[in-house]
Amino acid sequence: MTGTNANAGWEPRIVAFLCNWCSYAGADSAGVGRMQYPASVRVIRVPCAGRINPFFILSAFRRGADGVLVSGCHPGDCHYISGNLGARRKFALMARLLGHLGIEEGRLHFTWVSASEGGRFAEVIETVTERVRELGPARRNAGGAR
Amino acid sequence: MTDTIHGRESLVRLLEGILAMPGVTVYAPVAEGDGAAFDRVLSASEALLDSSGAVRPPRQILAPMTETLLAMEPGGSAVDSVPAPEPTILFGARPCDARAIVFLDRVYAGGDRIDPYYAARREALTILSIGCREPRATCFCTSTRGGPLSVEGSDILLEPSGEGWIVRIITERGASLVGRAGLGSSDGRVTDPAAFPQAGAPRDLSALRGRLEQAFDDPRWEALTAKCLGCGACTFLCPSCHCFDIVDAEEDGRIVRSRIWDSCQFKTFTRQASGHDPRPTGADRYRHRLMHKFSYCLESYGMPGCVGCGRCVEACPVNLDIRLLLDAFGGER
Amino acid sequence: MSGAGLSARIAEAASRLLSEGSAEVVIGFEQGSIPMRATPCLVTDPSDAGRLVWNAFCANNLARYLEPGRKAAIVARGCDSRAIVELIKERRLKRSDIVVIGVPCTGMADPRAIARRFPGLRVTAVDESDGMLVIHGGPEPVSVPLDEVLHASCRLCARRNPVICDIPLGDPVAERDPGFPDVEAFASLPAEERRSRVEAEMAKCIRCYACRSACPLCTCASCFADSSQPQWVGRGAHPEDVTAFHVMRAMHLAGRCAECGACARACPTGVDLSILNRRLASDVSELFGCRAGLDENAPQPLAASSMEDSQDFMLDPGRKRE
Amino acid sequence: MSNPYAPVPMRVEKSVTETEDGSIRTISLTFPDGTAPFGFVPGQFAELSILGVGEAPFGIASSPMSPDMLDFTIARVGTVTTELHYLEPGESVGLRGPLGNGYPVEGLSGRDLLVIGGGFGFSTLRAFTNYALHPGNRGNFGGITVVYGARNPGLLLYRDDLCDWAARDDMNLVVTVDRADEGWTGMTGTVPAAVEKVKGVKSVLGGRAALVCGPPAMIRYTLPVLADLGLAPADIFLSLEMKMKCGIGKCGRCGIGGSYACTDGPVYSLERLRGLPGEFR
Repeated sequence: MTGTNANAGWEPRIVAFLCNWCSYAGADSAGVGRMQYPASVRVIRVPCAGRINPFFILSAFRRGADGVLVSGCHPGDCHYISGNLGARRKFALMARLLGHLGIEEGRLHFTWVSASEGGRFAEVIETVTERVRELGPARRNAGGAR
Repeated sequence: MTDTIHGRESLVRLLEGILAMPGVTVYAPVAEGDGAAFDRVLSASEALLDSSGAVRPPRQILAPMTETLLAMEPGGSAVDSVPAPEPTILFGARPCDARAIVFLDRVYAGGDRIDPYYAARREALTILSIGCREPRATCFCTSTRGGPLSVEGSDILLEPSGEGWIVRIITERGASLVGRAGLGSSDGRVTDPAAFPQAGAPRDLSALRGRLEQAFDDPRWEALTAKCLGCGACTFLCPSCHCFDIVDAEEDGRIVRSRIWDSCQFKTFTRQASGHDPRPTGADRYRHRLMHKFSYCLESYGMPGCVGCGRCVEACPVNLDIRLLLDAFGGER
Repeated sequence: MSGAGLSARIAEAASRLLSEGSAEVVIGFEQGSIPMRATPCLVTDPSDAGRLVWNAFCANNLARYLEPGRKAAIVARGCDSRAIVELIKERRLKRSDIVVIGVPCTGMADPRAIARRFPGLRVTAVDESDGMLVIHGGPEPVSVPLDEVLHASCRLCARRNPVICDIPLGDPVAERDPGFPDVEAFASLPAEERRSRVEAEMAKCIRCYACRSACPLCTCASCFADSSQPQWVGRGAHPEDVTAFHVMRAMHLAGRCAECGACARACPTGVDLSILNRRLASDVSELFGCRAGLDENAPQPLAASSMEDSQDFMLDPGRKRE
Repeated sequence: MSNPYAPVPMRVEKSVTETEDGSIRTISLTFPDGTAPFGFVPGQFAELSILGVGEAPFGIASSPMSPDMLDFTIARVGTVTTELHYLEPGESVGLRGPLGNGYPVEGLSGRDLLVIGGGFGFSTLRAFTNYALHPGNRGNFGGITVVYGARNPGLLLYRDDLCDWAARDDMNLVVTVDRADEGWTGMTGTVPAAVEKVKGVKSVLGGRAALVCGPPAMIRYTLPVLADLGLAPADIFLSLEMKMKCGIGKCGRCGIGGSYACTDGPVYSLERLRGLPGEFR
């Protein structure tokens, strides 16, 4: 199922969970700065990276996302002191667990983007989109005929 | 033409013969981890014919864990998805499994409203059962009006005899399968059921029922079920449990309405939107399960809702043995 | 000390605790109704204390039966006590409400492993002596070392003696933490094979929730899996829903899971949940330097954080800011 | 074979807010072209559904004497009911029904009736009352007394009907609220207390029967009052609120002993109910 040739015309669907204070504002900066980035992203704004439950990520995949991006404030910048640091622990475990289960790496990405980093936001989206595009549409497990 | 299957190899050949029939689907016990489940087999080597019974009952052949009732494509209207299965043969059911299907027939295909999904699968099904040579520690079929050579529900019963089996045709459908498989059959019962190893002394169902009904408000329910975890292992491994929920979801761009297995042991089963729950405690829910099987079903369906297969005894993570509760509440006082 | 000796001492302690009113209930095991099974037993009357036993088939984690506000004595080995420690940390239980009757544990025998070892044998009874199981049911009794038929979780056990204890019974056994060879072995498989192994395990799940119900740390009053608003995960047999349920549950237990294996033992169809839970335990140990239930005073790793935590899993994380 | 799980696509004709807090609405549905309206008995219910959201049972709140348009009164409590609240005229909603037994209209013929409802449980009693008051049916029944209560005046349903009924001289209407607000001039107090007060109302024909539907607490305290009034358990009919799903006696959810509320109920005589397991008494 992978490879761009087999998926001509296909555009990845990427769900981005962005914290309100830094990354969402960073996306805004990218827009204000008229920076180009792929239109593959559906943004969901959350109060803090710490608000992002692993459920959100699995639900996004379950409902058809090909990739998921989670982005919050850089360490030290969290508006709730350490919400992003707590989130980092959760996501470190989740990233490893999904890899362990054989779920393709490259579909789930975590990063930090600050409010002023419009350029970085555009680059991140570019990188994630390219990575997911290389992987092709997410493989769905419809199971056997039991 | 022979009416006897001499030993295991002949049994394998019979299964091979059935598998070779065009246009049939065959289910038989297959290995699943350390246990066994009824699943579709394509070759006789997949089947576990020596197993003393599958861990998972054949119920999912007729009432799958999740079954689409209606589906709607984007922009379309809802269409029902009643299956049209090809002829299906359940090979190697235990007599208790076949009796459980008799019970399911009364639930789904009885009364004035027939469940078309179940009925379509049932109509296509032929059941070949193999009698039980010896009971397991968990068996209690004899307490539910069954037995190791019980014929109810089976189209064909292979009665153990020496190292082999005698073919008994129970129904027309069984006769047709026997004919196609190149077997003959014995005319009458050859084996004396009473001479067979039985699963313990039978319990008197009608006396049991009366005592259970009297024990409804017995204060011991709570203590005797205190270790119940409230999981659904007993109900989901039960061959005759039939409860389900109906849920809607979006599945790969289609909107589907499905039914999924549900369990009276779950806290959410009877809890109303207002928060009121007529069966709020684990003891209430356990009592309901027991009373349903041994009292209510006798009234509604003329047979107990339990065939004594023992799967719930085996599966219970905390070994809450339904037989002990039957004796505690329904035994002689 | 033999199982029989321990059983008698457990019964004696239980009877005393109930008589003197130190506990409303004693949570232990009694003989099960079928061979190779012990079953949880909640004793409230001192005259029933004699039912309590300790043997190689005590498969459940009894911490599951502790309730807030109920003074209870509990027979606990390493894994039960690890769960109790976590429950106390989460303030679900008060230490002062619990009397821990501590027993050393040399592991529990897996009936499925015994069946594999002696195919076709219909076991009628099992005796234990000096680390050997003597199995009856065939023409002659057969024996096997307990060590060779242990549950996987017991083979990999990191804590055999109770972590906290009020009434120690029996002599402590030597600890032997084997680390995570199971996790390493699985991780060394190619991703495709890991994926298909996981899919095969998930295909066995019947959504009976025995795993959740048997787990001493699954303490949520209402589980995400039962929520309809929002519905986090579909309740049917769709493989992606099944997987999502188990992954979410494992994530919820990350850093809290007592590694007792009660979930996998409870599973009627034998889903190997250790693939998820052990991986998380191994990562928690490696990344955050702790293991659930072993240290009463350590904070739970997912209720804590540090600026120094690794972020090498992140996309371009250390990049200088504009 | 007709598929009992397949809904009929009904058309929403109107949707009106019943209560001041907006938590309860009544939607009125008509049958699609080419589908004949079904006959039904007051007290029966139907499963309403929106594909992709879910299905839930609701009592039919309108009288079978006007079968072309069916009313359903819906309290917003969950996902399905919320979506049903959002339906606008012209939209479509799935319906399976009629389901259940309904009130025993034949057996009630020739008797004096006490119709007792509380809160949201009044919907099928409204259907029954309008059925009984229909000119073609009124002669079949003796005196009709309706006692209806809500927590506060803002939660009273079917205000137009209440006004009509109050103006009639062939029935007696008692409306009560647990807690009055400014401007409420009617009776204040619980439903059981209001039923106590109708004790004095003379029986016209004798052979009284009561139809009761409401929250569990209302039922619990009303039954002794009815016993005081001299009604035997066989004369008291309760419509039970039960969690249901399939509506056709297969899914096992609404079992009460050997009966299913969705097929044998939801209306039970108190006598029958007393012979069933105690969970629902």
